[in-house]
Amino acid sequence: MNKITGIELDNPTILAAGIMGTTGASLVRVAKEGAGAVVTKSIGPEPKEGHKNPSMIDLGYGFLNAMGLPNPSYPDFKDELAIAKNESNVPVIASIFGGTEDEFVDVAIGLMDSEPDAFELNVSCPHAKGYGASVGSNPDAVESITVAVKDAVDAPVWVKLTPNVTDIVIIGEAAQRGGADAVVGINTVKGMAIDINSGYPILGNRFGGLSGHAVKPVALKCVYDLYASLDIPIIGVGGVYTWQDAIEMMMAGASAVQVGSAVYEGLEVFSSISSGIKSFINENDYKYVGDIVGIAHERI
Amino acid sequence: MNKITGIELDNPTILAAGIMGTTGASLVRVAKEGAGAVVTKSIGPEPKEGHKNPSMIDLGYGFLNAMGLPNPSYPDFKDELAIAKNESNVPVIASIFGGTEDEFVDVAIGLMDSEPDAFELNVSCPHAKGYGASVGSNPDAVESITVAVKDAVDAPVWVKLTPNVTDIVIIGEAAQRGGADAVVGINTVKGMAIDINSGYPILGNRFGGLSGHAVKPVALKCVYDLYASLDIPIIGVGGVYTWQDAIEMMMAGASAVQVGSAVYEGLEVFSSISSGIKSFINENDYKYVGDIVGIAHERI
Amino acid sequence: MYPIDVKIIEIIKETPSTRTFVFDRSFNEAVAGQFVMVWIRGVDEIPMTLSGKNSITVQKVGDATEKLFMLKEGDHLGIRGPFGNGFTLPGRDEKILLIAGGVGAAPLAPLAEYASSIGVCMTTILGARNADELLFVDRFTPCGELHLTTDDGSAHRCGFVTDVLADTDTAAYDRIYTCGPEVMMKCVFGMLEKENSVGKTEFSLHRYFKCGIGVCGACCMDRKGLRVCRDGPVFNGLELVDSEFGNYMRGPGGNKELF
Amino acid sequence: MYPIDVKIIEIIKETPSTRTFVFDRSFNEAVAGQFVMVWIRGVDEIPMTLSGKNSITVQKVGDATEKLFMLKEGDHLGIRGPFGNGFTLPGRDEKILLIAGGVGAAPLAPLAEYASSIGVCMTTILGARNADELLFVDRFTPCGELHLTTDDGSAHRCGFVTDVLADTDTAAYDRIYTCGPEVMMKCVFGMLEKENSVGKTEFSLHRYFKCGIGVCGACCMDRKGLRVCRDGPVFNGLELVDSEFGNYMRGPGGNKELF
Ligand SMILES: Cc1cc2nc3c(=O)[nH]c(=O)nc-3n(C[C@H](O)[C@H](O)[C@H](O)COP(=O)(O)OP(=O)(O)OC[C@H]3O[C@@H](n4cnc5c(N)ncnc54)[C@H](O)[C@@H]3O)c2cc1C
Ligand SMILES: Cc1cc2nc3c(=O)[nH]c(=O)nc-3n(C[C@H](O)[C@H](O)[C@H](O)COP(=O)(O)OP(=O)(O)OC[C@H]3O[C@@H](n4cnc5c(N)ncnc54)[C@H](O)[C@@H]3O)c2cc1C
Ligand SMILES: Cc1cc2nc3c(=O)[nH]c(=O)nc-3n(C[C@H](O)[C@H](O)[C@H](O)COP(=O)(O)O)c2cc1C
Ligand SMILES: Cc1cc2nc3c(=O)[nH]c(=O)nc-3n(C[C@H](O)[C@H](O)[C@H](O)COP(=O)(O)O)c2cc1C
Ligand code: FES
Ligand code: FES
Repeated sequence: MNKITGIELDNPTILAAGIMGTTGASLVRVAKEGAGAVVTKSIGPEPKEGHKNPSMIDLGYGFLNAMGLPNPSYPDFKDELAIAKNESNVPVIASIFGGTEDEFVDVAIGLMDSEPDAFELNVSCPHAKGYGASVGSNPDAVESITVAVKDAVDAPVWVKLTPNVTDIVIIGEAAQRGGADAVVGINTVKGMAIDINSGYPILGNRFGGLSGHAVKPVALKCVYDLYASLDIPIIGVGGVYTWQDAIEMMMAGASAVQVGSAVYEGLEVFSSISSGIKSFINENDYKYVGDIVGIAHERI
Repeated sequence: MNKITGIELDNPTILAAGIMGTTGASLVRVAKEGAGAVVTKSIGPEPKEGHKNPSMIDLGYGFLNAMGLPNPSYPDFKDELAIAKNESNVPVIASIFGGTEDEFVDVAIGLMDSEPDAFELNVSCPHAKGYGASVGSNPDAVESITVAVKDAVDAPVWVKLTPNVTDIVIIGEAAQRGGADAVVGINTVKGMAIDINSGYPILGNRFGGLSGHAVKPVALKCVYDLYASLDIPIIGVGGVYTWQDAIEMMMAGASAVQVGSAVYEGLEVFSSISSGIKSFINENDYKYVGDIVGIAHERI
Repeated sequence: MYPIDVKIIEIIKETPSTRTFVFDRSFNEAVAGQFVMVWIRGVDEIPMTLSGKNSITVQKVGDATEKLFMLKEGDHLGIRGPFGNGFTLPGRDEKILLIAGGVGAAPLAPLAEYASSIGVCMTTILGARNADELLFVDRFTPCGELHLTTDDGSAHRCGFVTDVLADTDTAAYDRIYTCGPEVMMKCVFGMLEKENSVGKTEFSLHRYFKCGIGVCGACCMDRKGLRVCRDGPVFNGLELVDSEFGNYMRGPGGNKELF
Repeated sequence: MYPIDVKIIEIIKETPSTRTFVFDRSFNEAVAGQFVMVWIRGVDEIPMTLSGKNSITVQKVGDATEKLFMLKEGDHLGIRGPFGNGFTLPGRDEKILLIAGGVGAAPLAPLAEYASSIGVCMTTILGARNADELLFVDRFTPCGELHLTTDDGSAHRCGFVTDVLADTDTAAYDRIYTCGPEVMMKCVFGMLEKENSVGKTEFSLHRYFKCGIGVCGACCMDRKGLRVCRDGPVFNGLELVDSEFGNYMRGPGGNKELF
């Protein structure tokens, strides 16, 4: 049993935001496949259709996506969240976004009826104008949004960080000051791809966010730095495909890992990661999974 | 013939800094293999042995390195630079670094005797304390260093930018204000890797910089953004392995490309990229290679 | 992978509302029922079934398809795929029934041609709004028995494919395949359920696709969370029992849109 | 790839200054002469030739090798590789000559064993500072003719491997292989040059390695810019003509260090 911000997880793998998280049914499916918890698609104050396609391409070594935060808004999503809560048997974390403190608060309060186990504040999406990272690269904004949501709801609040800043620790510290119960890192890394046959940027939004294998080293460094400076738990995300990746992330300082792009490989990824972690802990004389969290910091 | 900051290149492929660039002989070898120009290893004011090994690992989808700017310092390197200049038959760009304006100037002046065709200011290495990116994430420092070197030497000055900042355009604009003749982007992306068998970070320096395939999308976005805002040429670097990658980089806005990690695939990479570019230009009814520079900006 | 550039080498006006775009590039590995993401640069990228190894057949319904219709031979498209699961191909000795409505004939025509090439005995029920809109009559005709219906009776039998199906002994077939408007397929489903034939029937579904590769979740169906782009678009009827099929789908934002 | 974790299952004290570390993991694809990067965690990563499919043989010379000597059976190392080009293996009917000095016997012992296993006729000249330091006498002995020399004459012939070489008719050999201190190899090179035998001789070289994979350029030799880690570490003698070989190498910062 892993406990993070008061939430009990059967295993430390968590479905990342924006992956099969738009409907209650798909969240339930992922939970049944073995995720220790699931995070919903980021939900905002107004319905959004997202960017035009192409919205995601497979690069082989990772993915580029610019979905544009498509979501039905919180009034419509409430029922989906309730389904996830009632049927998944794992903690369900509501990812939310907004352009202002008030919007964040509206969405959080709007979803409270469905009793999410925690909120994850998406202040880090790199390709939605006025939302996400444009908020999340400003430590003051991150702090005040965190304070506002913490005040408004009685649930743990996680803050999801963008790596597209000069120093992620400054943003992490702002979240901590604001009362965040945990930080989650990383969201995608700004990137783009161009079709040389036509000269067109491939994504409908022209640019987007890089995820998958390519960002694991970046995520590890962010988690490592955050762990060195913060007192709250860190949830590691970015390029986790295998139990080895998960162990690596935990050794850098993550108390749990989120899995996004690796869902492409198949939903078995959750059970295969969590059973791999279990074996690793047993075979290496660690007492429990918490023993490995942050140990890279002690290896000098 | 491509002309960049007054320098004539036979083809738009340039050896990136830090790759086979520590000796005159190795620079000559790369030139003979078909590079249109070569950049030296970054040279500093004092001899440096660099970080302990492991200093570079192959991730499959890219590389992590933390060399630590090993270099014999400018007095020792002068002769190597002269060999490169005399025997390579292509423009030779001296990459230099320092912790202060004065150090940059000392190194530049110290190398002038060997008549480099340009200087490339490394204000972007992510893993050398007090050098590189710790300077290069501060726009004022970038501007004043650029001014100082421009004043001190009569040669084009390129400024190499780090992607590890919230907005690379602000740094690019600082370089331009300082009188840079071109900017070069990107240097490596901060990252790390951990050995799960022991918990040790793998690199001797614990963390390092990501290069190769994984960073191409990041480099493209940086080049794209810089092109939209700057008036000086942009030289694209990051994950260029094939002529398709080079074309993509140029469509984003690069006037030429640098090739680093792809040297791992073999030194033929320069001739294969440059001949591929040539065929592409001919087969697609472009008049010359400059026609494609930045065209992604026009495709809306 | 990046979209593959294809040149349109031929445009065939199949019916007043549908055109086939033939590419200079064949997707020989594709199985009938698989789809590609078709990128009309500067406009949108939309899912289309491969109506042949190197073609798509498109019905004009909105923005992107309208832009597609403005393209000429020699123009280019970007293609990602083929993606998803195609139809389970019939064995040599099986008897099969195809039920196609409108542009739903697109994935079934290559299936029919494949089946015919290995000697499978087949019956096709092909329906459309009116005679002009009957798609691929020429492709189905040589493959086996063909029943045509039109909603307005402008040709052949007046009525729906389900009317023909009502007269058909589905027990005589080893496999049934269907594609068409979801309301049509829902009726088919209902009829086959009564005859206990759902388990041998494959339905080719449409949902709103974003990623097209099974990650984003835009195309997930209730109540199992099946991804149409990855777990489908072809589903065995049993997978659809108790699902949203025929009742609603999701819009681009994840909102429910009732049929 | 990340370093592979290996467990040291046996440590053999070969001579007062050298130890063989045997791993629980064999690198069966390795060719004699290839090297691995050996990571002593928390200390350094250094290049070592594989003295067997699952072993390295180390001479204590400084920091990292000293730490290696402090390890015990059951301890672990990280291994990247095998890297570089090994020796050109001899053909069945060829006659070969091996010239090994000190720990330079490490890459030549597996070569000798391979050659012997396919019946190659061979002569080995093995030298060391003194009798105790003669490495792998037991491995070379069963493989063919063996000449031993010691600098101090403490065993067998007093003198250098080059003294034995001077008495040898190199024309009688199809291939010659050598590894040892660079000054020794330089002498060998000079002698073979006079006999026009450089072109059939392979030299296994050492340089300061950083990346070990041919990218950083730390190990480049003048004047051709050959990378010892990637184009070598084994070079045909002709590649070394007119090079820095025997004159100088580069230190970690790229500065010249004269021999
Ligand atoms: C697996 C699959 C195979 C298909 N095969 C064919 C085919 O062979 N021939 C054919 O004519 N049509 C096919 N379609 C439907 C086709 O994708 C839509 O008609 C097309 O996307 C309409 O785009 P539009 O911009 O012209 O319409 P819009 O004006 O955007 O909208 C019209 C309707 O088209 C649908 N649509 C729009 N965008 C998408 C999208 N990204 N993904 C899914 N549906 C969308 C929506 O239901 C929408 O209500 C297929 C759909 C799927 C999912
Ligand atoms: C291809 C190759 C194969 C080798 N095989 C063997 C072998 O089988 N057995 C053996 O005992 N030695 C071998 N060596 C030499 C061995 O790598 C050095 O003895 C070792 O690196 C010394 O490390 P140290 O920290 O103990 O010494 P230090 O105190 O660091 O330095 C002593 C000397 O070792 C050399 N050295 C140090 N670090 C490196 C490095 N990263 N790369 C290359 N040389 C270095 C330098 O010349 C230095 O002057 C090989 C070297 C190379 C290049
Ligand atoms: C298709 C897609 C959609 C995403 N949507 C969201 C989102 O809505 N909110 C969010 O915070 N992160 C979103 N992300 C980011 C992921 O949650 C995750 O942080 C990132 O992809 C890195 O993890 P990965 O390498 O495991 O994918 C999305 C990622 C992808 C690939
Ligand atoms: C081993 C290695 C050493 C490098 N050394 C330097 C350096 O000294 N100065 C510098 O400006 N960039 C240095 N770089 C960065 C490269 O020049 C280049 O910006 C980066 O690797 C991205 O390009 P690539 O993907 O083609 O390798 C180094 C990169 C590598 C891999
Ligand atoms: S469209 Fe993204 S999962 Fe199907
Ligand atoms: S050690 Fe880096 S090129 Fe040889």
